[in-house]
Amino acid sequence: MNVSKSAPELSVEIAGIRMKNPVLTASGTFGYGEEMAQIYDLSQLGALTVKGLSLRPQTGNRPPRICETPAGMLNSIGLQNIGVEAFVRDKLPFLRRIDTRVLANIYGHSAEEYAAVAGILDGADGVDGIELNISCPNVKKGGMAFGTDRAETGRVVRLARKATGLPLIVKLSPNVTDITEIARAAEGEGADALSLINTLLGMAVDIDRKKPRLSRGVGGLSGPAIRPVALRMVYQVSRVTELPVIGMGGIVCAEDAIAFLLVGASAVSVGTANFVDPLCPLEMITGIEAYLKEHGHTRVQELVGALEMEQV
Amino acid sequence: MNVSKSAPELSVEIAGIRMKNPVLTASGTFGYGEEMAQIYDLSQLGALTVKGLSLRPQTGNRPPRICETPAGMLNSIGLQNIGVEAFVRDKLPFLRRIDTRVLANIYGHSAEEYAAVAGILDGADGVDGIELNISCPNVKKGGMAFGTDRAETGRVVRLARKATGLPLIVKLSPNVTDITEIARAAEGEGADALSLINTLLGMAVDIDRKKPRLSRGVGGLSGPAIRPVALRMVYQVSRVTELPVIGMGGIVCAEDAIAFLLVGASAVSVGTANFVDPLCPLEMITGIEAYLKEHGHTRVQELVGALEMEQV
Amino acid sequence: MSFFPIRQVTARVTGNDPVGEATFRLILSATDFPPTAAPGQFVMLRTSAGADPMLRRAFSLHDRQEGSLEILYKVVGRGTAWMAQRRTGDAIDLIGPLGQGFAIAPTLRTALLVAGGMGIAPFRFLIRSLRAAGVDMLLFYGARTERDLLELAEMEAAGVSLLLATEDGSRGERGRITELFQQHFRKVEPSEAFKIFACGPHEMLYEVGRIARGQAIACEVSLESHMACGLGTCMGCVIATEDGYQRVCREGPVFSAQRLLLDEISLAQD
Amino acid sequence: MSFFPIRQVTARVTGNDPVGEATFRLILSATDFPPTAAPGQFVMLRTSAGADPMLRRAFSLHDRQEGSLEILYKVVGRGTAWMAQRRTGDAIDLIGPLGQGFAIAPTLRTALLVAGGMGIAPFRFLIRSLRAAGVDMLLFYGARTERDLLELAEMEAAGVSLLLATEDGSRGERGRITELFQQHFRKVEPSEAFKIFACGPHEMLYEVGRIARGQAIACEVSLESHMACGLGTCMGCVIATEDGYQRVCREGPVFSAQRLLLDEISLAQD
Ligand SMILES: Cc1cc2nc3c(=O)[nH]c(=O)nc-3n(C[C@H](O)[C@H](O)[C@H](O)COP(=O)(O)OP(=O)(O)OC[C@H]3O[C@@H](n4cnc5c(N)ncnc54)[C@H](O)[C@@H]3O)c2cc1C
Ligand SMILES: Cc1cc2nc3c(=O)[nH]c(=O)nc-3n(C[C@H](O)[C@H](O)[C@H](O)COP(=O)(O)OP(=O)(O)OC[C@H]3O[C@@H](n4cnc5c(N)ncnc54)[C@H](O)[C@@H]3O)c2cc1C
Ligand SMILES: Cc1cc2nc3c(=O)[nH]c(=O)nc-3n(C[C@H](O)[C@H](O)[C@H](O)COP(=O)(O)O)c2cc1C
Ligand SMILES: Cc1cc2nc3c(=O)[nH]c(=O)nc-3n(C[C@H](O)[C@H](O)[C@H](O)COP(=O)(O)O)c2cc1C
Ligand code: FES
Ligand code: FES
Repeated sequence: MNVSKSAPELSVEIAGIRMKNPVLTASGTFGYGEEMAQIYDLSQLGALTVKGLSLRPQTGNRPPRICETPAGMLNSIGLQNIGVEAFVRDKLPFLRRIDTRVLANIYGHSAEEYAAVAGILDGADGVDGIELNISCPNVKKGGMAFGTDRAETGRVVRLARKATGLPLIVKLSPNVTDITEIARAAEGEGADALSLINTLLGMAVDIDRKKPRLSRGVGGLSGPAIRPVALRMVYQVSRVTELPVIGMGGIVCAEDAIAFLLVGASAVSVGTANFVDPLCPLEMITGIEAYLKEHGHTRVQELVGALEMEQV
Repeated sequence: MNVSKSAPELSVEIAGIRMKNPVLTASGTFGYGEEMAQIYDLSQLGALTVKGLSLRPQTGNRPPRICETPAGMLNSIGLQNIGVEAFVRDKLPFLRRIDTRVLANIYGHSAEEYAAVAGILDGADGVDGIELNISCPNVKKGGMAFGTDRAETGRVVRLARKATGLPLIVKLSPNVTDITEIARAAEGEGADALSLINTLLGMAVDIDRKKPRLSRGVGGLSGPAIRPVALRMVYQVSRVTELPVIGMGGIVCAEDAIAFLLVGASAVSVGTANFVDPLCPLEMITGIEAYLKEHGHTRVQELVGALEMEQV
Repeated sequence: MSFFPIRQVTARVTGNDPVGEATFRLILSATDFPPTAAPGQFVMLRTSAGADPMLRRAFSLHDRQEGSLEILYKVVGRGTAWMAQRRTGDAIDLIGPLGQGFAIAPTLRTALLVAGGMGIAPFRFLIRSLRAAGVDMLLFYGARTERDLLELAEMEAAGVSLLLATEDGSRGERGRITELFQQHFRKVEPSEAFKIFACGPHEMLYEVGRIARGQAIACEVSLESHMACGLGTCMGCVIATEDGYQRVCREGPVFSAQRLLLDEISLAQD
Repeated sequence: MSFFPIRQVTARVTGNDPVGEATFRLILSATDFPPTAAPGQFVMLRTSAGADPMLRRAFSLHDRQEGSLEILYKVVGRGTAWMAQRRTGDAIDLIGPLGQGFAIAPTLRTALLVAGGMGIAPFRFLIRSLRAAGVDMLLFYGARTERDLLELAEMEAAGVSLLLATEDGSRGERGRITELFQQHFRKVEPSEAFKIFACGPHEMLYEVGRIARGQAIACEVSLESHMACGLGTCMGCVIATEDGYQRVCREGPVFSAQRLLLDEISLAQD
C-alpha cells in the first residue's frame, strides 16, 4: 500500500460542471439550502441540489407525509414547492452567494412542462445544472410514470434538451425491471449525466387504525435500507453508459460514498442522511481524502469503477 | 372496540391447503425443518416451506455467500440443495411425522425442468403444495429470469400445472416495473396462489479490498429493510387477483404479520427473522390471536384486505 | 423567523431520573449548545447507535441553563426507551435549538397556561421567562392521574397559580382540563396584556384554540408532528394553516391558534 | 452430528470486564442453557435492540459452568462494541449450544493446542475437559503483543505447558506462532494417542493443517465464517471440504484438517 504525501485531488467534472469534491446533497433533503446554511458553510460541498421545482407552486400531499421504517423512511411529500419562478426570484440570490454548484431538480406533469421549467431556468444566473426528476413516486401524474417507461423517458429528455443549454442530469427510478434500458434511453436523447436512485415505492400500515401510515397510502423509501439496491443499480448502469453517474441511496458515511465510487459513480449525493446527521457530507469529504491517501491514490477519479470483480 | 370472549379462528385455507394458522416459514430460511425442530415443535406452524429443490443436487455459489446490510442481509447461496430425489428419500419421512403443512419450493433451469421437479413431487407423500420459485436472483440461468417476464412466467406455470395435481403457488420477484402484470400471467396459467416477495437484487462492497462482499457480486436483499416494498407489492397484487396471496418480506413480529394481512395477504411467511429470532413465528401466532380478540374479530380471515384507504 | 445558529452537539448525560410514570428528566451538559435558545424551541436527539431506529426524536427544551439543558420525556416507543437507558457520562447527539418558540410581548401582564399530560414539558422554561418579565401566571394542568402531574411544587414556588384536573379524579377536578379551562375562561376579559399558551394533545389544543379564537384572544399552541429533519428541509411535518401547509419544525412548533385551520389540526399528528 | 436441544435463552450479565486490549470476558447467568454444551461449540448473540445491526454474532463458549457461561471477545465492530457496553444485570438474548465441538477420543494422551490471537477463546473449556480426561497439554500461543496473551497464569495452573510467541517480541519468541510450532513439531512422533487442536486466523489454521496432514496426524481446527443463522438453515457459512461445501455452523465450526480443502480455506472468512 502506497502512502502518498501530497493532498489528493478531490475535484470532479460531471456533465461539464466542475465541482470541488464529489460529495453532493440530494434533492428534497436540503430545501433550498437556507436552513442548512445555519448549520455549516455550504461552500464546502461539491454541489447541492434543490427541492424539486415545478412550473407552478404545489401544495403537496396531505399529512401525514413521512414515517419511519427499519433503517429508512417513507415520504410522500408530493413535491410541495414554491414554483420555479419564485425560486429564481426568492431563492437563487441567496444560493448565488455560496461558492458551490447548484443543481435545480425539476419535474412536470407532462414532457412539455418539464421543458417549460427547464427553459425558465436556462437563463437563470446561479443554476449550474438541471436534474430531471422522472422518478418521483409521490405525484399522481408526472414523476415516476415517465421514468419507468423507455419511450416516455426519451421524450422528456428530448424536449428538455431542446429547452436548455444547461447541463442535463436525468434522475432514474429504481422501480423498474431493467434500469439500464431507461439509462440508455436518456443517454440516447442527449442527457449529460445520470443520477440514481430515487426512492423505492413502499408502504407502511398502522394496524391499530387499520390505515396506511401515509395519507396517500404509498410513498418513497429512502435511507440505508435501500443502499444495497442503489449500489447494484449504479453498478449496472455505469457499465452500460458513457455518461457520468451520480450515485445515491442510503449513503451515510465515507465508506458508503467510496463504495458507490468504486462501482462506477463519478460523484455521490447525500439524501436522508442529511436529516439524521447534517454534518455527514463534510465527514465524507474528509473520509474520502483519507482513504485516497491511505490507498496511494492521487485523484478521486482513480476510484471510479475501480471495483475488482471475480468472473461470475 | 369489541372484546370477543371465545378464541378466534386462526385457520386459513390457501390454494385448497388448510393450515392451522396463517404463519408460515419461508423457503431458504428453514432448511428442511430438521434443525429448527431442535428448537421448537414445528407442528405449531401453519406450514413450512423447504429450501429450493432442483432436479439434480446443486453445489451453490462460492463463499462468501452472505453479508449484513442495514436492517437486512444479502445472500447469494445459489440454491445449494440436495436435489428433489434425495429430498423425497431422505427428508420427507422426517417432515411427514410433523403435523403441519409442507410446501416444496422448486426451481429449474428451464420451464421443462420446473415441470420435471413438480412431476416428481406430485406423487410424493407428505408434500402439500408446490411453490414455484421464478424469482431467485442468485442463479445465472433460471430463477429471476423467468419471474421478470410475463411470457416466461406463463410458460413455467403452464408446464408445471400440467405436471402436477398438487396446489401450485407461484413466488413472484420484486425486481420488476409492474408486479401485477406477472401476477396476472401466473393466474392466467392456473396458479392456485401467489407468494411474494422474493429478495431484491442488491450489492455490497468491501472498500478495503475493492471487491464485492459476495463472491458473485450481487445477491438478494431480505429482512426488515425490504418490508415497505413487500407490503406495497402485496397490496398491489391482492387488488388485481382473485388468488390468495402469501405475503412475506421483512416480517419479524405480529404487528408486521397483521399489516400484511390487512393489505390483502391471506397468510404470511417468515424468512430472515428465523435467523435473528427463531421463536418469532410462535410469538406471531399468539400476537395475531391477541389482536383479533382486542379488535373484536372472530376469524383471522376478517383481517384480510381490511385496510381502509382514503381516496387517493 | 429566527436565523440564529443551529448546532449539532455531543452532550453528556449528567442526570436521567424518573419523575413519574415512565417519565424521566434528562439533564445534559452541552457547553457548545447555542445560548440563544428560547422557550418553546426544541431539539432533535439521536436515539440509537445504528440505523434502526433511524430518525431523530423531537423534544421541547424543558429548561436551559448556562452550559446545560433539560428534557422531560415519557417512554412511548423505542427511541424514548433507548433514552431511558442512558446513564451519567453517556454521550447523546443532539441538534438545536430548533423552531419558533413562544412570543412574549412587552405588553404582556397575565399569561394563562394550559398543559395536558406531557404538554407540561416546555413550560418550565416558559415560566422562568415569563417570571423574569414580571408576568402573572395561571396554569391549567390536566393529566390522566395524580402521578402524571409533574413538578407542581416547583411551579408553585415560581409563583404560578395552579388549577388541576385528572381524568380519574385522583387530584384536582375530575375530568379533562379543557372543561376546567372553559369554566374559568368565561370570567376573563380580553386584553392586550393577556395571552394564552397551550401545549398538549392536539384535541386539547383544538378546544383551547377554538375558545380563544371565539373571543379574539391571543393564543399560542405548541404542536407535534412526525418529523424527519426538524430543520425545515424535508417538508414532512407540515400542518394546514391559513397560509397553506406550514412546517411544524420551522414556522412552528408554536403557532398562533388564529392562523391554524383547526379542523385539520389532527392530521399532522396521525 | 449432535441432535441435542438448542435453546434461545435470555441470559443475565453477571460480569463483563476488560482482560486485555479491547478484549473482555463476559459472564452470563443462564440457568436454562442446555447442560450438554461441549468445548468448541458456540453461541449466537443478539447485539442490538433494533434491526441494525440485525444478524446475531457467533462466539465460542469460553467456558461453561452450572447455570452460567463465559465468552471471551474482542471489540472489532458494532456488535462487539454493543457487547462491551453491557453492564451487570442487563439481558442478552442468545442461542446455543451450536455446532460440533472438539472430539476427545478415549485413546488420547497428549494434546497439542495451537492458538492465535482470539483463537484462545474456546481453549479454556477444552483444557478443562482434556484435563478431566487426563490428557497432557502443550499450548502454542501466539499474539501480536504481550498484552494480547490472555489467561496465561490460569492455563499454567491447569497444567498446560506453554510455548509463546509475539509478533513484536514483547513476550516469548518473536514472530508468528506457526514458526514456533513448526520448529517443535518436527520432534513429535505421530501416534493414536496424539492430536492437534487449533484455533485462530485462517492462515494459521492453514499452516497447522498442512503440517499435520503431511504427517498424517489427527488435527482439528476451529473455523470462522460469516453466519446468518448459526443453525444450519441458511447455507450461508459454507466452507469447501472433500465432501463438498459444508456448513461451518453445523458440520463445524470444528473440522478435521484432513477433510478441508485447505487451498480454499480462506474463502469463507473475509
Ligand atoms: C416539537 C416536538 C416537541 C416534543 N416535545 C416532547 C417532550 O418534551 N417530551 C416528550 O416526552 N415528548 C415530546 N415530543 C414527542 C416525542 O417526539 C415522541 O414521544 C417521540 O418521538 C417518540 O419516539 P419513540 O421512538 O419513543 O416512539 P415511536 O412511537 O416508536 O416512534 C416512531 C416514530 O414516530 C415518531 N413519533 C412518535 N410519537 C410522536 C409524537 N408524539 N410527536 C412526533 N413524533 C412522534 C417518532 O419520532 C418516530 O419517528 C415532542 C414532539 C415534537 C414534534
Ligand atoms: C464459530 C465462531 C466462533 C467465534 N468465537 C469468537 C470468540 O470466542 N471471541 C471473539 O472475539 N470472536 C469470535 N468469533 C468472531 C466474532 O463472531 C466476530 O468478531 C463478530 O461477529 C464481530 O461482530 P462485530 O459486529 O463486532 O463486527 P463487524 O465487522 O461490524 O461485523 C459485521 C458482520 O460480519 C460478521 N463478522 C465479522 N467478523 C467476523 C468473524 N471473524 N467471524 C464471523 N463473522 C464475522 C459479523 O457477525 C457481522 O455479521 C467467532 C466467530 C465464529 C464464526
Ligand atoms: C423527504 C424526501 C423528499 C425528496 N424529494 C425529492 C425531490 O423533490 N426530487 C427528487 O428528485 N428526489 C427527491 N427525493 C429523493 C432523494 O433525492 C434521493 O434520491 C433518495 O432519497 C435516495 O437517497 P437517500 O437514501 O440518500 O435519501 C426525496 C427524498 C426524501 C427522503
Ligand atoms: C438465505 C436465504 C435463502 C433463500 N433461499 C430461497 C429459496 O431457496 N427459494 C426461494 O423461493 N426463496 C428463497 N429465499 C427468499 C425468502 O424465502 C423470502 O422470500 C425473502 O427472504 C423475503 O423474506 P424475508 O425478508 O422475511 O427474509 C431465501 C432467502 C434467504 C435470506
Ligand atoms: S421535519 Fe423536516 S421540514 Fe419539518
Ligand atoms: S450460518 Fe446459516 S447455515 Fe451456517
